Amino acid sequence: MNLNFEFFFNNLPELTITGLAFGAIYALIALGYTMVYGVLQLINFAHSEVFMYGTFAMLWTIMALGAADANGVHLVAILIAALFAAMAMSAVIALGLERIAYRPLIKRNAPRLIALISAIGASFVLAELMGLRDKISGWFGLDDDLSDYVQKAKINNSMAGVLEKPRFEIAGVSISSIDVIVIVSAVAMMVLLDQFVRRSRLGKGIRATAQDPETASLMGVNPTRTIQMTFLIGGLMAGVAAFLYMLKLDATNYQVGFLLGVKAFTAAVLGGIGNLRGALLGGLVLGVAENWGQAILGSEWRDVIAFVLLVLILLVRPTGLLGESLGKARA
Amino acid sequence: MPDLTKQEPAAAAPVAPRGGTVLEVRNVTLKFGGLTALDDVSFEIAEGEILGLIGPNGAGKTTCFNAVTGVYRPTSGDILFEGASIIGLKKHKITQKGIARTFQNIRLFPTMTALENVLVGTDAQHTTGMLSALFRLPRHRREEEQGHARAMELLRFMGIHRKADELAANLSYGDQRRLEIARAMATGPKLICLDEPAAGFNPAEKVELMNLIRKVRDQGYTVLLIEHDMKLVMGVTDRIVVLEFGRKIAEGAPAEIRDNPAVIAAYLGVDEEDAS
Amino acid sequence: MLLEVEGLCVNYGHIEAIRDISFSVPEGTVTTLIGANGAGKTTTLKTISGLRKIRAGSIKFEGKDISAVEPYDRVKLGIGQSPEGRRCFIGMTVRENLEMGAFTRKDRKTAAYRDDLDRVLGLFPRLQERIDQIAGTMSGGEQQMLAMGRALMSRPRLLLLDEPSMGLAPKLIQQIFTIITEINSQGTTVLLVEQNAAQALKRSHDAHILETGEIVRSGKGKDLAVDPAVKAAYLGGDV
Amino acid sequence: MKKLSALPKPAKILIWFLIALFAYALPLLELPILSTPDSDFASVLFTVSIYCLVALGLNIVVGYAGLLDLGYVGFYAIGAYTVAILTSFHGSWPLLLAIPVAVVVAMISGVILGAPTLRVRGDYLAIVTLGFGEIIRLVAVNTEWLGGNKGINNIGRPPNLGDEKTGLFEVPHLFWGDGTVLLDNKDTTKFLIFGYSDAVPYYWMGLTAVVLVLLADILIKNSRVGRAWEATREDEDAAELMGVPTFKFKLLAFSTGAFVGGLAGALFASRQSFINPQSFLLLFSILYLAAVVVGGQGNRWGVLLGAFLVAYLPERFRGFEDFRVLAFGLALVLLATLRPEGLLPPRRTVRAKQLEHELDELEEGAEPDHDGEETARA
Amino acid sequence: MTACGTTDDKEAGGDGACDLKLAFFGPETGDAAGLGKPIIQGAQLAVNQYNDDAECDVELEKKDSQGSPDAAPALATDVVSDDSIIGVVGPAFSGESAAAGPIFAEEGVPTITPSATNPTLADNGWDTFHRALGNDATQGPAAAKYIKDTIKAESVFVIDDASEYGAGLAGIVEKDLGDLVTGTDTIQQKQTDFSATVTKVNDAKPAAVFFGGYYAEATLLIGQLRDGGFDGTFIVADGVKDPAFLDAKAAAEGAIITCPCIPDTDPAVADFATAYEAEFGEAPGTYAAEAYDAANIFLAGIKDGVEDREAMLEFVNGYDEKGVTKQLKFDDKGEPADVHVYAYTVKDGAIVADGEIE
Repeated sequence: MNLNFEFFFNNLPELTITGLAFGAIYALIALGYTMVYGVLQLINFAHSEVFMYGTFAMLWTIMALGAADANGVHLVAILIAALFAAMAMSAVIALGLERIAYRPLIKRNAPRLIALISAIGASFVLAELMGLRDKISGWFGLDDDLSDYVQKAKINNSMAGVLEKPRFEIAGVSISSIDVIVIVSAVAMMVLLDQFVRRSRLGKGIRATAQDPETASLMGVNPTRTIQMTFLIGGLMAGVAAFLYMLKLDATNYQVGFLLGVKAFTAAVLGGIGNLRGALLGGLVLGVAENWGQAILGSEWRDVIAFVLLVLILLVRPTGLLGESLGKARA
Repeated sequence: MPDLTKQEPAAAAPVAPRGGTVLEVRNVTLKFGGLTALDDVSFEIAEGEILGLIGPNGAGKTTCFNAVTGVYRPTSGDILFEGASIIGLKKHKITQKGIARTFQNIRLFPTMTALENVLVGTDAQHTTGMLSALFRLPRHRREEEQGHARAMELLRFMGIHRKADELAANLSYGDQRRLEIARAMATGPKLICLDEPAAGFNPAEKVELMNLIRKVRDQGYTVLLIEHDMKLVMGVTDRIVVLEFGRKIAEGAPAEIRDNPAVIAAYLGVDEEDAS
Repeated sequence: MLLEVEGLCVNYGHIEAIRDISFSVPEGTVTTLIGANGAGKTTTLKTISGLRKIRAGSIKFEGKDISAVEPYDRVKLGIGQSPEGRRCFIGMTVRENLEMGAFTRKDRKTAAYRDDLDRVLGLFPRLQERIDQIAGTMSGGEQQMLAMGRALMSRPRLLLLDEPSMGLAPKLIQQIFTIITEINSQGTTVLLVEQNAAQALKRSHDAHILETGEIVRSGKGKDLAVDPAVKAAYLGGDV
Repeated sequence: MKKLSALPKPAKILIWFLIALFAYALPLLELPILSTPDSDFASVLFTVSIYCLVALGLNIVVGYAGLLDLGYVGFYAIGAYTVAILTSFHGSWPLLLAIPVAVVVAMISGVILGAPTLRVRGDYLAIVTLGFGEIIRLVAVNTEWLGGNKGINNIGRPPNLGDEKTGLFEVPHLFWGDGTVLLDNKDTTKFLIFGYSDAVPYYWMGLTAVVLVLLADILIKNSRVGRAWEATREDEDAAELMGVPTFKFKLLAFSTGAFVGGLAGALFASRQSFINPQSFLLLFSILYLAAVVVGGQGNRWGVLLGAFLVAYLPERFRGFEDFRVLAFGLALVLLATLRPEGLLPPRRTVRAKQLEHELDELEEGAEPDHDGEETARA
Repeated sequence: MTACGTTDDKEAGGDGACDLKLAFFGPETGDAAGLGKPIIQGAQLAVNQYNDDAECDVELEKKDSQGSPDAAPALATDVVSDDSIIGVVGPAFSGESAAAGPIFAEEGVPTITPSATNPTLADNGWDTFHRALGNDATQGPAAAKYIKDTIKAESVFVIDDASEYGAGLAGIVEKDLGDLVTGTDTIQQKQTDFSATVTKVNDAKPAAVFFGGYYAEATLLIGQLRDGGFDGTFIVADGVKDPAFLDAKAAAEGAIITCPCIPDTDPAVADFATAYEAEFGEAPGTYAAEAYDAANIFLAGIKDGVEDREAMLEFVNGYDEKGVTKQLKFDDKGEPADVHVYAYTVKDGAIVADGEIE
């Protein structure tokens, strides 16, 4: 292992920006984990698949609307449609998960481990359904009609490759415009969500339920609705993350969620699980730390860096950087 | 009834002379953030005594228990057990030194049998580890046998030996309370702290419990009792300490306490005319 | 009758927390349940607000059986509760807590809502002073006021107060009870659960004494205030 | 079970002996319903025995002590790599000497990981252990000294007993024809010759390890240690206040689990003769956990059943290859919903369930109070 | 031999060679199925073509290892216990080869791997081991030579995917290029975001980037490198020679692929490509031609009257014919005796041949 500090210091600004861009995507996915954990105290292991389905919704939309031949206003319109498609798909999957994999268990007050097992199972099912979409569509004789969308589902990355990603320079630092878009929109979404949870009636209901479900129900908050709401918001944010991810990387496959999900959960724990701002901070810190670490140690250590960071933070600050609190808006 | 004083030497043979001080709570203050849960509380328990700790809800009784058993660490002050400070000791160390307790809302090990629950208590004095269990070394056998015998005795003492193989969760409420006391006694304590043992009992059960507490004391244990039911407290204790807002407001024999105006005010509230 | 409880039995597992109790709360009154710890007072309130299931018996609110209504829907019917131990949302500000109280109200943007907020802040001037403070940083007494104010924000027909004086200094207790009387005089029916018998009985129209899950005595508050049975229920001794 | 325990002791011993005999003879019997059509039955049975070991070890951690470990494969990897390094890559130790070292190394790594992390809360422990498992794998991938992705081959094998050509004697397999059962004298297993193509001796080795660990499990569970684990799992604070040094016992459970995991890894490496990081993916940690939970955590017979199912079913039904993971996922969801306590839960859990049900009825559909039990909703 | 086994006697009668089977050993499902599929199809094509003319059909039995060495011993043992299997196309990966190799060697089942390139596999003394393609040690120097002599790149950045194939290859290229290497980085398989690597490449400003790895990562990597502003030459090896690499669209243009496989300008290869596309509706992917060759060696043996493993092993060892990919002849370690490495370029969305690397 050679330590390459010279490269690191020479390229610090660029490394930081690309790290922030990926960290922003972590953060958006982390929101789903953190919201559900805040309210239910369980790890929604299948959230990674919520994200993965979003990437496919985005991909299929731009394929179907012919983004490859579009430009200007037309392209922007297609991208907006793709954003909504990704958010809708992720939201539907998240709500479906809540309904099928969790609600029966929550109703029965099942032990946490069981909920985790159910989530793992649901995660396998969702990923495999996507991975086998060519076979499954084959059963209905649709594989020919849908060949562009389903071909070699388990094998290939599905790529769209329509966007130019112009770069520009500020003070000698070369920056990708996509990275800027990703960071800005992710942070904007987080701020929006933070305000929603802090200020809106439903947001307060979620916080109240997270703090004290029993008392919240005494205020007239319907816990089932609230739980649905958290899954919905987590799903929508995962959809946004999926859209930005596709914008940045252009490719997805049925397994893309797994590692990203683990990382996003790490980010959530890092920031303090249950804490929305913690998710943002955790995501960004993780993204930057990974990038910096890769620069110094070599890219092969990326995941090790993430996990070592997680272990260290938990040992020093067991509740994460900002502490756990979905309810405590200002703690 | 078997003579329990003859059992495990560490269990019952008093080290301090009878009548000596077992526990001394010295100027203990405990704060949670801005809230002062205990404010300069001091009291002593003598060997063989039944001391009642009473006070209205939120007065700091259970907090006091938790400070004594090591759950909370006092902000200031000292707690001496048999003359030595136990501040900062781990919970299990304090138990091994000889303070055992029960819980306000029963905390048995629900999926273990009654016998196993008590065995966990007796294990506090045992030292066999994994290897001696694995090779069934003589010490392991001896300790298992002793522990088993002692546990059965305690169950019999509590009158629940017929339910030794029932899961703790399956026992009736009263039996669960009794089992909790048996488990506490099994750890071989000198001081037993009972946290509202009568909660949820009907009057007949309460009378039975009073007798039981006296019997426990007669076995050589010292008892610290938190209880809301005044009939029971007045009936069974030798001395009572009254807390209100974390402060000790009275101490004395039951009869004195009952007529203490401060205590009555604390319990029944004060009329506005009196207050102003 | 605003609230009628008939033959109510509630269990915690094997424990019969409430054994066949019946009482009613007439509209416009303050009714008090008193009794020692573990007598079943809090359980009764929780059952009325829907947090505990009923083993037997019925609860009628304005003549309708509400046994099957979910707790969050009972709020809409007009049952507000200030729970035992206050249970303020400690991570939220005072204002947010009060807004949570009005969660089910649809008129949160209207003058009626602002009037109610002013009324509550008028009752509890301390809350006005600390309107943007995080609830968790306030003293016990202030949190108690907040819990009561929060319950009032739902405009309840029936206000359930669970041990509002618990753990409070005598001066504050005084204040809290004065406010309870005032709330009642403004037209809200109150069902009060208290340990502080002297104060509570003095201020209530009707009162019931609970002992180990049963009502052992009922009567006018003023009468029970001088009844030796009350002292016995608390301090033991023969009646 | 109940009937079994009522039998006199000699009968019981006889029954257990017969069961064990049957287990040892299984690969020779080649029972048509059990045998795997597309994969070597004895090799599959060896894999099953390794899964059984792993499940027993993980059951100590998860089932007994209640510690959620999502990185158990890390200890398995440490056992396997230690053996590989000592017998092939950086040394030429005999296997029988390397295995004890491997399990001790695994155990020490359990202590090193457990000491700082067992103080953090349950869910965090899950994610920290998950990270640990991945760190172990990635370090193996990226470290030349550990062979990188190329892996390590020619790992030591157990010593042969007797002449390598024949062994002590040869054991014939059965051959099932149409309605006839024959001794197949051409298809034989050389007794205790550890070659490459005959997995039967390895299976016997694995099964022996399972039996030994099972015995140890029974002895430990039924002692002060086992009680301390269970008490800690049920109510950590109460256990502490009853004089149980809970941290010490959690660490003990964790390192005992690591010990067994390391043993499984060491045996696996020896049979495989080749390892690379691919055998230690996070997926395996999840499979192991699934084996424990599916079978019924806390019940050693249940987790054995779970391990059998998780290792055997995919091999038995290789025809469904493409849909294996999908079916597995569906099974997990259904199981969690319909039979959350596992297929073969501990008897006491069954009793507790019944009680819970009764209490539910007493309260008329009320949610029972889970004192001290972890629930999905706090 | 024994009667044990699952031979089905369809088409009873005929001569003994009628019950013979070949096995494919490698991933058919699972994560690595992407690399398994062209291999299976290549071998299947050879078998189908053989069966079209032959009296007795040869069956290709697929042993799905999912690419995992864990499953390899059980499957290998299953293969060796079925006496009708007299040759194995595979194992596909080096890992499973290492795990299954000793078993095949012990029972004398000849194997020809179309894709496992780890050089050490040939050093185990397994006489049954054969390789239908050049190992990393033969292809690496050719790639380095091409970079030095043909591209004349003055600085090269070497990236590998930490897989044994990619890391092995990149290691050799790095060594051969010596001072020309201005930087290295290692990515992980399944990684999707390469921003740190892109920054490193940008910092080093190399004239060329060599990537040792498979097409899944290469496709994403070249896209991100191009987006990051890299405009030098992108050089990859046979693991990327797959139509899926063209998904990178414009970014892939101009990429150089080295491959020890004869270009389809050769009529034999062109026939193969046409037949393959006719059969499976897609262009031949990575290692499809090698698998086709490997299967054909066994099929030639069967045609020649080979009926058991021993004879097959002898036949394979003595084989010397021109195949689709190369002159097929094995040295005593089982390595191909005659390896030619060719260069290919991505031009106008197709992989076109660029001549042999001498």
